[in-house]
Amino acid sequence: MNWFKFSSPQTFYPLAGRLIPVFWVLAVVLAVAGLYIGFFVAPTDFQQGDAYRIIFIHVPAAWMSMFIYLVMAGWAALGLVLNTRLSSMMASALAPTGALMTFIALWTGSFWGRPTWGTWWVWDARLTSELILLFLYIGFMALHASIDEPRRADKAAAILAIVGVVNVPIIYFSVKWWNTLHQGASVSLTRAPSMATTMLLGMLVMAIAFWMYSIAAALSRVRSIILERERNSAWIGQLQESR
Amino acid sequence: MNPLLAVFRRDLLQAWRRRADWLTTFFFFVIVVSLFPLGVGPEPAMLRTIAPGILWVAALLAAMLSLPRVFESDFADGALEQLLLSPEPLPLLVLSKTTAHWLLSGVPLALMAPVLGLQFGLDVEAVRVLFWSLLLGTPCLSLIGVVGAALTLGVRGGGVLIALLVLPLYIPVLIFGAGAVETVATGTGAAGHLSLLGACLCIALPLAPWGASAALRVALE
Amino acid sequence: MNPLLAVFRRDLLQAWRRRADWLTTFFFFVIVVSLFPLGVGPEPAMLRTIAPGILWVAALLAAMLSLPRVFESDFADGALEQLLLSPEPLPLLVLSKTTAHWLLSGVPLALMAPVLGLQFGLDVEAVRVLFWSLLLGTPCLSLIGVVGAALTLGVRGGGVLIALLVLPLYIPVLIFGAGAVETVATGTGAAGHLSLLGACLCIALPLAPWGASAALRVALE
Amino acid sequence: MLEVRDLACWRGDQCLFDGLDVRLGAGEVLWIEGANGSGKTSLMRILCGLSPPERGEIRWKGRTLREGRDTLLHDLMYLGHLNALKDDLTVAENLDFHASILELPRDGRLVGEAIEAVGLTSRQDLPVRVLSQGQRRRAALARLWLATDRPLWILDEPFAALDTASVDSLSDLVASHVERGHVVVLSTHQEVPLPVSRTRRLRLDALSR
Amino acid sequence: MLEVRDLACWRGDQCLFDGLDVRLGAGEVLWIEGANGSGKTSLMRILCGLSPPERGEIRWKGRTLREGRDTLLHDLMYLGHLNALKDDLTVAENLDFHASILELPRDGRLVGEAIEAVGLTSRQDLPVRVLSQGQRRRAALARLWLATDRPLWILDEPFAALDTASVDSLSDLVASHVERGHVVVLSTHQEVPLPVSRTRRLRLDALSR
Ligand code: HEM
Ligand SMILES: Nc1ncnc2c1ncn2[C@@H]1O[C@H](COP(=O)(O)OP(=O)(O)OP(=O)(O)O)[C@@H](O)[C@H]1O
Ligand SMILES: Nc1ncnc2c1ncn2[C@@H]1O[C@H](COP(=O)(O)OP(=O)(O)OP(=O)(O)O)[C@@H](O)[C@H]1O
Ligand SMILES: [Mg+2]
Ligand SMILES: [Mg+2]
Repeated sequence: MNWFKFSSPQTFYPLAGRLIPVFWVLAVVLAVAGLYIGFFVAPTDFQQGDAYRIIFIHVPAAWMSMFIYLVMAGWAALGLVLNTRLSSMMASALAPTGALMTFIALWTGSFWGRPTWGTWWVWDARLTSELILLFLYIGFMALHASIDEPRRADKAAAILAIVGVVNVPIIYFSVKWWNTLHQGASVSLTRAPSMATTMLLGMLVMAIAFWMYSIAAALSRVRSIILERERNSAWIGQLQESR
Repeated sequence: MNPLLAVFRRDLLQAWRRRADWLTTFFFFVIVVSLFPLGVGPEPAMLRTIAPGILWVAALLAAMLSLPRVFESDFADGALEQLLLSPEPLPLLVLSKTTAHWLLSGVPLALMAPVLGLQFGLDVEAVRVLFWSLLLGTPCLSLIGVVGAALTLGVRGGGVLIALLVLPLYIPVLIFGAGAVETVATGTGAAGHLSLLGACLCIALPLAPWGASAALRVALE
Repeated sequence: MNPLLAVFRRDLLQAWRRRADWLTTFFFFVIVVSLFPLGVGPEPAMLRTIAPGILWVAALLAAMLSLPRVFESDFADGALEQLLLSPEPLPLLVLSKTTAHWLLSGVPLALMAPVLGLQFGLDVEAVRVLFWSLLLGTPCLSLIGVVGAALTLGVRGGGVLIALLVLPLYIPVLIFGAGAVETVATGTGAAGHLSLLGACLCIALPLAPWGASAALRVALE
Repeated sequence: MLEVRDLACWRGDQCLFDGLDVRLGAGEVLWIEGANGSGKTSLMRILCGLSPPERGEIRWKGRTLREGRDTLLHDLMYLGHLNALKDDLTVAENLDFHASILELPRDGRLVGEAIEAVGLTSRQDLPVRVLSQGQRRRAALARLWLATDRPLWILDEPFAALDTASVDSLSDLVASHVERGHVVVLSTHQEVPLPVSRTRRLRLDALSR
Repeated sequence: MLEVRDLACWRGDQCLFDGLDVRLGAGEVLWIEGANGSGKTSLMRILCGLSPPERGEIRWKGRTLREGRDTLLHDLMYLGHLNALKDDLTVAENLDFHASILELPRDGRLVGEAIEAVGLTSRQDLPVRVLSQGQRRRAALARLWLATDRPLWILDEPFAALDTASVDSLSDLVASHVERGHVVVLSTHQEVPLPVSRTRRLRLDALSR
């Protein structure tokens, strides 16, 4: 199979169109399952009561916020180096979803902080670096929006995204490097998880649901970006005629 | 003369002709720092605790304010095109502009901060750390800053967009810098924070000029 | 269309085209405010005490940062010459530019400040006073600011010189504004401070446009 | 209409001109010539009242600039070296703005016609930023087509950066303006087709020492 | 020396030129003509490698811009619409700076001669800010007198704002440059005295649709 074939917007557009419904369905099904496990199956925590159930949204969102940034920066770098149109479009399609995830992580986190820490917000390293991540996403979108020529905008935003990658390890390791209020990683590949299995299961199912949602959202956004950017090209004209 | 030296010299010469310009980056720093006691109230104990934070935030803002000037006039009058067409590698030219910027904006701040620190009632050891943290931190600010300056060049709304791009990236420098000074009060030793600042500098030094010159090429396209 | 309206409309239109511009004045405010806890440390009680000061200083800085833009582009591209040659009285034209500036820089700050105030743990009453103090205070900042902007036009080192001229004049506004919010904690009532802010506005409103237009004529000579 | 008496202008340590006397009647063009730096721009800015002369007097319709500043501002159309265009606004928006502040007659049709006259109709909704050098100059000049009722035009190198077709249409406009009894003061380094019989030439080099 | 093959340039939704082929031998001038906005500036910036073309190839001394960027940068002297002068520095300081960054030969005498050649000797220690429009252009052009060894000159409307004496001396310089076997690409709207036998004209309007 020739993967490069799909690096042209023209071939990617219909492919994405076929994939989107699949991801949407998966996202909804998994989210329902995950929420069911989270809210009905998982036991009440003996310390935190039911407040801990925010974890089922908070942690997947926090993971996604960092992961999407890496993917976005990767696409952006690819677009910068190889000058492929589609990669840059993918990067700009991912940014709003990433910002949304970051926002959800922040929002649910501070919602959770109220009962557990007694405050909405503290300035510890993880919270702060997550906030920086939000600013980086916003900066990426703002920079992109304030340059008219799409190709220039792509390149400039790509440079910013690459520079900002430095922030991601800081978020991830912040709990290790500084002793903070926020708790450290409890899910790890190298040792046994320190939480109940049902909880872990619920969290993982939710995480996959968030993945599916992010892919679906990014694909639909990239389709509209393609339509907008390639509006003058011949194949879009044919597309409209064939409708 | 070597092109790198020529760029450096010209930037300094221009700054000398526009003395008011960099003198006021410096005054800005002093004034911002002095505004806080007015806004916050005059209790000495509280002022002493917040002093490192305020001095560092003011230094950040002062460094940031002077950023647009790094490339803007060169861009508007066409000199940047000429720099891009110089046979010398662009990242080196950018580095030489960055050095000039640091010398004009960072160094004066580092020199002035101890005096202001004493006014806030910091002790001598804290002031010493303040000085070193600024001397290590301000080059990072300049380096990160020029990337932002290059990215927002000729962009609609450049002037303030730069703040949005650059300030978040300044945060680690701020945390380590202000943290270093605060350790003196808690007695845990500043070496750790200062070496983290050094690490920031080591990351920024090779990356920033490269990023900035890529951004400049894009801006002039 | 009336020339005053035309100036106002054009400034808004331009701002709309450069959305990023005034959106980022606003983000600048948010970011600066968020920087302080990083520098100063996270104790909630202390943050609550210094919050009014920090919010007001950040508002001052944000308003000040957006000042150079008021006349600079008009000056550089010759549109200011044309404004001076308009049959309409210059102070009125200046007033209409000032209003646009306030709408774009002051109002968003006043709207955002309450949210940030809540983050710092201010109570609802304090947040209400904060909002009103900013709504009264930011027009003063814009009015005083345009005089500074006009005075530093085309002057070597304008960008930062403006800070030097304008910030000292901002101090009374800062003191009354931050003071008003602080009264809530002490329970003495904010009315006095707010009416002092109102008085500042009444003084600045007739004087500033006149001063600014005199400065503009000199700048273009 | 326009009288200049014993005008002097110094820049730095140097006298650009001294004892300058000009009288311009209705329907005349004053073509200010001179090498680069001979003081053409300085003279025109003094005529507009933008900068004060070292010595001397300027009268428009018999009244000095000081007494009759209002009359002058209602009669004047000045175009400098700079185009006074906002990069972010479109050509049409820019023109509309200028018409407003100068209190020129303006409605959509007139503005559209002015833009057509300078050949920018296809460009009128683009931001000025993307225009070429000459297109910008033309966008600035479009103001003149709206200002045909203003009796005094002061144009500083209006022909710079224009292509030949635009040069011709602008000089036609100047010719028709003076034919209607108005006054035009302009400078240019190119040879342009102006209505010879109505054109007075003023060489500035001759006056400076 | 300079070969352009099948070059295309789009701006916005519009094709400025397409399928542009030019071959320029040693000792030739390429005079790019065309109405305002026909793409002259865009073409020259593409030739310098400042902006990428939509399609097509440019070869200098047989090597494409990508391979031979270094050679090109050592051979090129580009002068754009903008003068690249710092308002606060003097004419001499500005010129000295440009000579340094472009690695042109420079010592006090050469710089002095270049300034004399453009007739700014009396102005050389003034900040550029106070110069007139034409004097600024001349200060920018002074670079050419230092760059007589550079085999490729790309000049975007070098004659704009110059008085007639300066136009003549610049066209003499261009003529002597091509006589020494070098290549000059320039654009101008004025009729200027160029060495006819060596001048190739390229009209851009003709290519765009
Ligand atoms: C606005 C405030 C908060 C932010 C920005 C935030 C941010 C994050 C981030 C970025 C992660 C993922 C990093 C990783 O996997 O190591 C995470 C994970 C987590 N957060 Fe938060 N958080 C916030 C508040 C809270 C609160 C209040 C709690 C509970 C007391 C909490 C508990 C957790 C837990 C248990 C994890 C999972 C860690 C793991 O198992 O790896 N967070 N948070
Ligand atoms: N501060 C100063 N010191 C010395 N000379 C000055 C100063 N300010 C201006 N000048 C000189 O005054 C003259 C101003 O000329 P002006 O701009 O009126 O020329 P111009 O005739 O319009 O020229 P151009 O054809 O180039 O537009 C220039 O020769 C300039 O060098
Ligand atoms: N984003 C854009 N959208 C539409 N048109 C554009 C865009 N950017 C540039 N253009 C057009 O491209 C052309 C650029 O021309 P260029 O500056 O190369 O012209 P030129 O031949 O140098 O003209 P001049 O003689 O006026 O200097 C102009 O017609 C301009 O209107
Ligand atoms: Mg002139
Ligand atoms: Mg051009």
